[in-house]
Amino acid sequence: MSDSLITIRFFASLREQLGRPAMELASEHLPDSATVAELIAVIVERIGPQADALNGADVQCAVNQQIVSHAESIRAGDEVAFFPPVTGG
Amino acid sequence: MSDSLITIRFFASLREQLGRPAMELASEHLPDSATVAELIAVIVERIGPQADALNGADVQCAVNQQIVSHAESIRAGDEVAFFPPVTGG
Amino acid sequence: MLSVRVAEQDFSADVENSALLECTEGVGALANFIGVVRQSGQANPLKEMWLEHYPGMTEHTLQNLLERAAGRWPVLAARVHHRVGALQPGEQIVYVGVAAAHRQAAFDACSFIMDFLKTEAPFWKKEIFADGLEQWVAARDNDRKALGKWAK
Amino acid sequence: MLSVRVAEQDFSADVENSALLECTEGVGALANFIGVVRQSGQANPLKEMWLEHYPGMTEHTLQNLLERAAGRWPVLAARVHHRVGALQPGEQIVYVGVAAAHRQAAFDACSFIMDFLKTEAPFWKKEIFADGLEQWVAARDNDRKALGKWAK
Repeated sequence: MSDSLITIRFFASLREQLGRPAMELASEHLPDSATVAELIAVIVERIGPQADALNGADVQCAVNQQIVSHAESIRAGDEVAFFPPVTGG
Repeated sequence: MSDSLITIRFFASLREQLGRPAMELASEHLPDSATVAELIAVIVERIGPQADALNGADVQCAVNQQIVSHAESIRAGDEVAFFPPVTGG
Repeated sequence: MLSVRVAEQDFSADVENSALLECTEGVGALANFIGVVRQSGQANPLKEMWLEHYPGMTEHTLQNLLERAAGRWPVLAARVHHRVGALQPGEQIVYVGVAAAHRQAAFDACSFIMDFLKTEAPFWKKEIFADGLEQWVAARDNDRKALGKWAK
Repeated sequence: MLSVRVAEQDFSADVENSALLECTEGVGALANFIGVVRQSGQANPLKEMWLEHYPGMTEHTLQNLLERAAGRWPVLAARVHHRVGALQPGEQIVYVGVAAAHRQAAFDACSFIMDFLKTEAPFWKKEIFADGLEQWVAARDNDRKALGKWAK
């Protein structure tokens, strides 16, 4: 059951802009083999225009904690994260 | 009075080979403007053949704690030191 | 002997260095890097630094980084401790320690780890100033450029 | 804030690093090097390392080295503590710490100081082995070669 969910996490300035640290999406709301870019479109639909921040040129996406391009496809059960360039150290 | 003395110091393997950490030499036993090379000759005369170690290719000489070449001249009151290549750190 | 820790608690370089030496023979050189919250003397001084991270991914990224360093240089042991949460100006943020037989490998591996930590490890800093202004730190172009020196 | 200490006593990297941070604003990066007496797993293990130096010249040489590093990189503070006398395997020999605003200057200055310390500072090491053999450590060719990277 929970395997059909996609967990989406937002960090730092994106967490603030989207007004939440995370959301869940049932995979049936996504087309089969949806890409990260298609996932972003669905998130914008759900949350509203503040989620346009996810389309920023320097926004990074990790799927299951690995950095991926926006062409990567998402599967049910995946953990997807969006964040700005890192600034630790 | 002590200004007419030259203090000569030996370190590490040279200290052991010459059997002493230091010696003093009255400057009148050296020719005027004697070089380091001439000083070494006088030391060998005084101490004996074990002081030939001072002529080793990698022996370094410092006059008043500054590294110098064997062509440097020695003055009364100088502190002259001989030592092998350094190995600290 | 590669170890990663992400925590709110502070660290001691002496304790970390002792751990580097503990189970490893042949160590002659330790190189350390310690990052510190800069104190600024500006009109609007920094009050606090807030460090956010992505739990899980941070640890994996750092562990992977240490393994890459150990694959490239003769590293005998390496440790990273990175703090998160609220930090005051002058406080320590990160420790990177590398043990090797000789100094050049220790320096290079330590510098390599820091350069990639700065661009790959999912940490984000927010500055909170005395007048209440809050501002996410922008990524530095120089940090991307620094990676160039590790291209083989 | 350049400080040199040559002594038999051990040092604490934490204490040295705190001193680096004390009187200096704007420090964001500390680079440390710590040299350690290598433990060997050979048939005839090292029993003790004896460190001799040239008092006075050592301190002047190290102070001059720190000044050259501070003239070449934006160093905010730098410290060296070098031990002399009898040291056991695993013990710390030398600490070099550099504070700067950013990490590259700290790493470079620290590495520069170590490279020149190794070839200019009048210290000599003697190894005393378990079977009684005593042997002065020979200067390493690699230490001379390491200076090449600092030629401008």
